[in-house]
Amino acid sequence: MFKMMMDNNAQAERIVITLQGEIDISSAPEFKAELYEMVGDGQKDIALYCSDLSYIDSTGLGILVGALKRVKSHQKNVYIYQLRENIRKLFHITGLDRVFILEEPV
Amino acid sequence: MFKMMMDNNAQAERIVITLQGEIDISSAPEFKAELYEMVGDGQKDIALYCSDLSYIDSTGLGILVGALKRVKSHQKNVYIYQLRENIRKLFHITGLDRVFILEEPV
Amino acid sequence: MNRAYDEIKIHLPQKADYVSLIRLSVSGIASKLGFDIDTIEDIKVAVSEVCNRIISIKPDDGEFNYDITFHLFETGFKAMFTVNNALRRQLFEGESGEFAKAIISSLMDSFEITCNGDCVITMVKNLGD
Amino acid sequence: MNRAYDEIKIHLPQKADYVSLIRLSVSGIASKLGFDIDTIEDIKVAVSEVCNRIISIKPDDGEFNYDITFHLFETGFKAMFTVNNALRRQLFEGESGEFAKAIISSLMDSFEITCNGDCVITMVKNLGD
Ligand SMILES: Nc1ncnc2c1ncn2[C@@H]1O[C@H](COP(=O)(O)OP(=O)(O)O)[C@@H](O)[C@H]1O
Ligand SMILES: Nc1ncnc2c1ncn2[C@@H]1O[C@H](COP(=O)(O)OP(=O)(O)O)[C@@H](O)[C@H]1O
Repeated sequence: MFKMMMDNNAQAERIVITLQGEIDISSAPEFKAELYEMVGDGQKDIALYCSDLSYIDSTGLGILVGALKRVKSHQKNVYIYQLRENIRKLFHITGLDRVFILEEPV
Repeated sequence: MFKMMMDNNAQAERIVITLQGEIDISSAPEFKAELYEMVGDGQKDIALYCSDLSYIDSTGLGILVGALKRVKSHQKNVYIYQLRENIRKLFHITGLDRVFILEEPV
Repeated sequence: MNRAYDEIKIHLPQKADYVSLIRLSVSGIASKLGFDIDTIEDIKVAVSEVCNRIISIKPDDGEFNYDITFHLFETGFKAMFTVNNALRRQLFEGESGEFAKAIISSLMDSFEITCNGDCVITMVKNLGD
Repeated sequence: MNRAYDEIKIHLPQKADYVSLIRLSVSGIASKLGFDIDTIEDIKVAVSEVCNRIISIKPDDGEFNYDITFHLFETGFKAMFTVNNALRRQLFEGESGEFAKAIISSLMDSFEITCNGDCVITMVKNLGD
């Protein structure tokens, strides 16, 4: 079960999205559809808040990479905040910590 | 995993015990030993507080009946408080709601 | 009941230690099927009581393994417990056995035991009653 | 590693729907073995990644079932995934397959795939490292 919320402000310079719960192979299709809808053409930076994201698998990571590609094509980026330690580890193992902009935990 | 606490007052007229967690066939031996130790010969009334008891199986119920028998032999009783609905149902099915004194939920 | 659309089978040792694991798995299955929280609790209780009875068998030649098979239907689920070479008498004997039978029959929609060399205990819970 | 003192086997459909159930069961097993919370998370991740790869196989003749066998040791545990008639190439193919392999090898103490008609994927995690 996962949930995602977008800070709904068309004027804002970046798209702020909060991820919650578990993103796995069974929730992936829904996550992909919702995320890509929020990201649109990729004309804005994306900020992902992940303090309540408890689980993400490689399927979910792949979808994040897909979103990254879209914004990169417009010289924008994906910023990831408040990643839990167990998930940060997956970004590290897969090298994605050098592809996304992971904000350090405070 | 279960936990039990006794209100430690040797002068009190009844023994007050709080039950927490899950009492099942694997925690039953430990539960039985601790409960019988607290009940002793059965010379005092027993008050069981169960608001945080999330699960009990027939093995656990059997142990409660064992404790009841001890106190009944001294004309004392076992009073059960704050039973959750799902567990109250088990007392009803097994007829134990007429053997113990179940205090009504407030 | 129509044909099961999925089957999940768990093969495990006859040990008290693993009953909580079965409760965990069964609550996962039941919530996936769409049972409400109270019914999930009832299912956990009924399934555990059968496991307890199986665990209470003390065979001469040490512990054994048994199987739990879950059949998933659009309309609910069926759990089947298979114990090799058990006797009905061993399974639900004595006062505790009678209590367990009462609990299971009362919480489930159907409950039966068929012994024929092996014993199979079957229980069914339908959605939405 | 000494002999396994217990074995638990789960037989289930090759469906995304059941991976969370496996995570639930595996966290039950791992916590019973005494792994700490972080390691339990890692084990859930590694086990899920293998399930994902198995689910990603699209056989011509519809879905199939597969087996996960857990061997419990005093020193840790071993998980074996058995997929009938699979090909190694199918299992960890492409970029995602490589990512999955990297994640599993990094989180577990050992990880291997043996294909020989059936494929068996084996991973081991020891306690206390
Ligand atoms: N396990 C993974 N970890 C990190 N990135 C991944 C992983 N799997 C796939 N990706 C990345 O996600 C992108 C898309 O993944 P892929 O599986 O090819 O799906 P698709 O191309 O259909 O969206 C790829 O560019 C790949 O780099
Ligand atoms: N499922 C149950 N529900 C309620 N009471 C039970 C149940 N099983 C056993 N009892 C009661 O608990 C008492 C002790 O149970 P029993 O299984 O005979 O264990 P023992 O006599 O070894 O303590 C019995 O008097 C019986 O009435």
